[in-house]
Amino acid sequence: MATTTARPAPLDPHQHPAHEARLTVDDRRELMRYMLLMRATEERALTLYRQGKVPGSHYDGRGQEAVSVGSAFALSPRDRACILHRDLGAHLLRGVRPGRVLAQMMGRAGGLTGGRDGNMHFGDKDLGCVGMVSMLPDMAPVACGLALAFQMRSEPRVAMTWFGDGSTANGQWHEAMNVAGVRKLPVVFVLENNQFAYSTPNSLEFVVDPIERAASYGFPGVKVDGNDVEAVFQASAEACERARQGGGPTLIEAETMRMHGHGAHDDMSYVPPEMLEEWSRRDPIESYEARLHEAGDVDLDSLREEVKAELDSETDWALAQEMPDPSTATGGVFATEDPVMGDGKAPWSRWAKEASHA
Amino acid sequence: MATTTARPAPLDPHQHPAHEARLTVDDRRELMRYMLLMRATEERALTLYRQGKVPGSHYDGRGQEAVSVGSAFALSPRDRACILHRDLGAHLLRGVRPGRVLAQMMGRAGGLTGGRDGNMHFGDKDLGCVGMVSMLPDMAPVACGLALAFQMRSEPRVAMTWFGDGSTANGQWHEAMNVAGVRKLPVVFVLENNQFAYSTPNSLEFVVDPIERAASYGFPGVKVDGNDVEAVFQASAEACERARQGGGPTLIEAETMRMHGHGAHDDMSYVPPEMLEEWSRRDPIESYEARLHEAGDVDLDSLREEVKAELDSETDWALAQEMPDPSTATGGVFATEDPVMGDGKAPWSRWAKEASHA
Amino acid sequence: MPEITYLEAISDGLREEMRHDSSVFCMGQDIGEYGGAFKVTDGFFEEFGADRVWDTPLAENAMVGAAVGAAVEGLRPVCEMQFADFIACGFDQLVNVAGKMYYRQGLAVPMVVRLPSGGGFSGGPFHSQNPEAWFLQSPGLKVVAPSTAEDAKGLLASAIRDPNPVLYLEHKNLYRRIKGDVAEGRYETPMGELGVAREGTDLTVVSYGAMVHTALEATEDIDGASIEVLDLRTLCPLDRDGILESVRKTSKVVVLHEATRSCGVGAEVCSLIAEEAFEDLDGPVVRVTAPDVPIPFSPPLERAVLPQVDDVKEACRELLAY
Amino acid sequence: MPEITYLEAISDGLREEMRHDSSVFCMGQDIGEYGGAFKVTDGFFEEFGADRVWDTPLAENAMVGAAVGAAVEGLRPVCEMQFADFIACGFDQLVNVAGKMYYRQGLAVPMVVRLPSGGGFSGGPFHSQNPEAWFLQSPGLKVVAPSTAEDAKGLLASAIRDPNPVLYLEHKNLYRRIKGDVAEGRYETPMGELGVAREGTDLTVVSYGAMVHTALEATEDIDGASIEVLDLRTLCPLDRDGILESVRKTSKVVVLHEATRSCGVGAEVCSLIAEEAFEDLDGPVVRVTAPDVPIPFSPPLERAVLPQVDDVKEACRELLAY
Ligand SMILES: Cc1ncc(C[n+]2csc(CCOP(=O)(O)OP(=O)(O)O)c2C)c(N)n1
Ligand SMILES: Cc1ncc(C[n+]2csc(CCOP(=O)(O)OP(=O)(O)O)c2C)c(N)n1
Ligand SMILES: [Mg+2]
Ligand SMILES: [Mg+2]
Repeated sequence: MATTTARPAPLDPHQHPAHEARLTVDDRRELMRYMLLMRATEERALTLYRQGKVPGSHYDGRGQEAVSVGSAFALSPRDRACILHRDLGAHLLRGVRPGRVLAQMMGRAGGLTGGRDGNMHFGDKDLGCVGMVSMLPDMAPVACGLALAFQMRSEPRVAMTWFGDGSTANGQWHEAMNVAGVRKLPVVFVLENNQFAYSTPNSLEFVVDPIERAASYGFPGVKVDGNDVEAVFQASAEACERARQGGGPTLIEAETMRMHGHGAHDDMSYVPPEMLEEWSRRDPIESYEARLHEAGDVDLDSLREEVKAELDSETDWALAQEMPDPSTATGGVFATEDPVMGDGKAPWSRWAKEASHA
Repeated sequence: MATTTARPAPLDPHQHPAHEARLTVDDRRELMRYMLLMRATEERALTLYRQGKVPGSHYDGRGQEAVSVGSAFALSPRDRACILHRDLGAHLLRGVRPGRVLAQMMGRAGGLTGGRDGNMHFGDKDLGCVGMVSMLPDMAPVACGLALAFQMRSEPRVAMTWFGDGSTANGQWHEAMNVAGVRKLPVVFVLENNQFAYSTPNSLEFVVDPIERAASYGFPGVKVDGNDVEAVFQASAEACERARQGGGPTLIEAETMRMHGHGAHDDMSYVPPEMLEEWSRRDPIESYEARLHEAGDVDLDSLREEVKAELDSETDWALAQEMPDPSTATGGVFATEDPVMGDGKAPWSRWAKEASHA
Repeated sequence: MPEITYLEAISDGLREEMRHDSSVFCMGQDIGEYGGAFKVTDGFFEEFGADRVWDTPLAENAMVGAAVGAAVEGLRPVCEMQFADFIACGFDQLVNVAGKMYYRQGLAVPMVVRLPSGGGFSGGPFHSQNPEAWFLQSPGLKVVAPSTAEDAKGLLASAIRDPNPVLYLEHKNLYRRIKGDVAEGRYETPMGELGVAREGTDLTVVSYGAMVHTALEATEDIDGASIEVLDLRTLCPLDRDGILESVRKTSKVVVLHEATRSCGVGAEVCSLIAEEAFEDLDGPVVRVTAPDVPIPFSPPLERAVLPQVDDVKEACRELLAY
Repeated sequence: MPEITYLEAISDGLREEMRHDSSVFCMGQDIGEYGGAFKVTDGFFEEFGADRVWDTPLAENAMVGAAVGAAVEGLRPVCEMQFADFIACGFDQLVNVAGKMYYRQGLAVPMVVRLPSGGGFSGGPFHSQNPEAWFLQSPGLKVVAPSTAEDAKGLLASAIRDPNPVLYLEHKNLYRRIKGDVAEGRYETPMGELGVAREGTDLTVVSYGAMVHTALEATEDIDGASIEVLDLRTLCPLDRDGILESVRKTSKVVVLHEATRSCGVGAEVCSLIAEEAFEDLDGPVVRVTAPDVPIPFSPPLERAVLPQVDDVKEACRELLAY
């Protein structure tokens, strides 16, 4: 079964083949910015965890920054996202402040769930996100439902969701793929193949690369280098465009590597050292930095400064947040009003242009 | 993705290509016999239903006789089966007496579940069968477990299970396929595509023929004419052989048609009349009869006589069975002894030969 | 007001809501052209089209999960399980995604899952279950179980308009057996309020769903005793005050349901009474329920397992004599 | 007898059974080379190999279903849910296939599903649940919930040797907190018999799992009252006689569990007492449980939701004063 492989976009936007989504210099700066912001936020979170300020366990997406940033960068403000625990970059890009994430992890009232949930189990409904549950990949059917609403109301909107390699073995993954195919839903599935499901290697989760299954559900499967942020973006932009135009779902497989343990408690003894070494040479941030450096049109030093400054003040903000009031623990089980979701930030220059044209 | 299509075996066993399973004249008589027995039993059951002797609803496999008989004919005595509600022929072939089936449907004490369950929701553990549950296709993971036991004990045995086209949309179908592929389990999955899931046509259940998925789970998918009993047998025999030799699972799709409603209450208004007409011209029993007639070496009239006589006495036996004793209703929820399964009948002449050689 | 069946009342209520609110739509197996296994959505496909009457693939978790997604985006999905028993196949999405969504992130999930439940017609172990108690043990889900045609329509309307996931138990054995004068047009039966099916002073029978009718029949005349029959109607949130009020009046209680016994809704009602009305009781709180067994297929076995009129009579007699 | 942790006792019991009976094997996510999320099967992969310590794909229904198939063919599978919460994803196979198999067709299903359950360490809504009550409402499943290292080993042995599907609840908050002198070699703790954690005459606290320790701590000295603490150990089948015997002695009962309240195991115990021991009661049967909410993540919220020592103290004080 044919699976196309998206190639990194050449740096000069004027030499693009027509079908490719154009990235301005500012766009590239943003891509870099959010990858740096994700890594910085997660590094800060890990510090807080080691300082004993993060209750329970702790998970991050080290090494997978290009996947969440590159894919979410294709989303328009009104699109919706169900984001995975490895994809902090997508939250930040949609407009979640790092401070609220740190507060979330510390169980503070100022966190995204006010301390009711922890880790990456959140989504800011005011930014068009539906927070993940722990059961994987349960957000895949939910994303189908978001897409179903868009389709029924003939809105040119897209639902995007992420899941790992291990999650493709679960029945809900299949049910979501099949339903999306049958209803031709405007949904983009991003399979984040980081080589392991906790300690379990791909070889124990499936025999054939799951990207091969896409065609048997009746829609395209596109495999990309998950450590190349622009390759991920290009594939995602094409998939979103297809979905908006009624072309139905796309399964994107982003090949990457989980550079930290499954959680902070996991020493990764099961990962061959040379494997880690090889992948560390393909660090998504360093390699993009090199490419931008070549192009020379993004001031990386100032960008790093910016990010660091932002993180410092965000961390202070988070640490200043109170723990939640115990008396609120039992309230708010049932809603008294209908759901209201807001739109997310969409830094890709295309949306500003379209807005100004409109 | 390549899917092979098994062709009907030529009638002269001596001209078989080596890989094909040989059928003697007696074998062919047996194939015919069980198809006739299935149809006769189901016709009798329908009569009893219309006479108000069958409580609840009533389901049969009219038109699908070649699938269950052809596939189950490949099983050896020690193989195990999880049989679907359309596949009475498989039960009869493994040794279930028609009378016990009729008694089961009438909720009599002499039925296979003693009145505890009804319809086709039974399996005779003494004949190596595990009865289906209503949730579809829940027996697929169970069949994987049977196969897992064989594999762990290095026994050259096979688990066979059946499911419908609609059931392929369910998550458990995927989980079973994937697990079978990952563990290379000796299991044969028979997908019975009878064009509808209750009233729902294939087009609303999937976009691409599910047989195409087999390769993406890492094992062969074989599509056969489900109304050609020998074609079904050949594909099944090959799949069983492969499984016994450690070659892992096979997905067989038998293309057929459900000639009755989903249940006796269903008038099939949703089925285009011409579709029914076309398929009735392909009746599995009539077409096999024609072929055997050509060959001339099976006395069909005596066979019909035999079957009718058997059904008459079996029906009398069934009608003579009592209703279960209400005082037994609440007992037997928990077992006090370990499970014991017996072996099934295996009419294919090959097994008798192997036994005599051993 | 025309007299219609419980089944017609459900259809009527669903149709009214769909006509009035374009965000309401149905999902389920065979609910389209075929009109559903029990014909609740008969004619809906023709009136509302394939989009709003979606014949879904055989995949309950996908159905419930997609309903959650559509609900948070502003639609009001009504899922039909072909039989309540199949909710076990959509259980995870229901208890973990739908039920916990609002508490965790303040995002409401207005959706309904219709559960054709209960036995009494040889449905066997997989077409007769009453799964309600699972969901009282799963915070964030509301549960209703109407026993009359009027409430069937009114509670469905309330369930659809409620901003939470609501499980709507429709008892299959009431579908065509029970009729009632049902108002035309739209109306709501408030959730969380029990109904008094019959007033009485000597003993209270607490029940819901099909068993309300069993209770009424059984207690029509027990040696002239005045027996109150409560129809819970909503199981979550439970009308605790309504139950306690009746108990304080009669001081004797029989709790009756068709579901199996251990950790059933009856256990919750008994415990509530034992905790809150201990001093008002003139006798033990008695449960009449199915025993802890699967529901058998054959009529004599099924009758032996499901609570019968005589079982209720006997329980009441004993308690009255206490 | 060496003193080992509750966690070590589980590993020890499982290892002993696997050494002694080659038909016993394990299935679960990351239980192989990694030794399991909580290291219960640490070293098993090396000792028993990949076949008997199967690192399964992320598919709970397939795991439970495959266990059923292997069990009826004569093996004795022990499934590990990575967290008890994930049993919702294998729910259908458990309640519909495993639970009803023997009743329907006389085919026994000797299998165990291990459920690392409970909260108290900021696991949040999906890593803290206590799902036991769902399974008391699902006929055909046995449920055990040890509170001590000794019983953890003994009940696991009994569960593995039992010819029925058994849910084995191992409380995560006891894993390393609780130690005990555990006999080496193989032994069984009989299923269906409660344990008396402390004898007493004035009041009975009925509990199980981690809350047994909360009960013991809370009732160590309440104004010198003599308080009996029952450790149910097996939740299905429930030791009804054992509970009633204690109630008849003390006449006052507090039922304590960590699971949410409505239709929890506590509801069943209260109802049993209200029905069978009404005349022996000198006060209402009081439940101390988590309220009907998801278990929150942040420590102050989680503490507010899960029963604490002081909650139990207060409930006992009030009831003693009644
Ligand atoms: C249904 C379900 N079963 C088990 C788990 C426990 N679990 C948490 S993460 C994980 C591995 C997930 O692997 P993958 O899908 O590849 O995602 P990754 O963490 O690698 O990004 C498992 C098994 C779960 N979250 N959900
Ligand atoms: C999990 C589940 N959901 C719903 C049903 C209700 N139901 C019974 S039969 C049926 C259609 C099955 O179609 P298919 O798999 O093609 O089998 P067939 O009856 O056509 O042989 C449905 C939806 C079921 N049995 N199981
Ligand atoms: Mg992974
Ligand atoms: Mg079919």
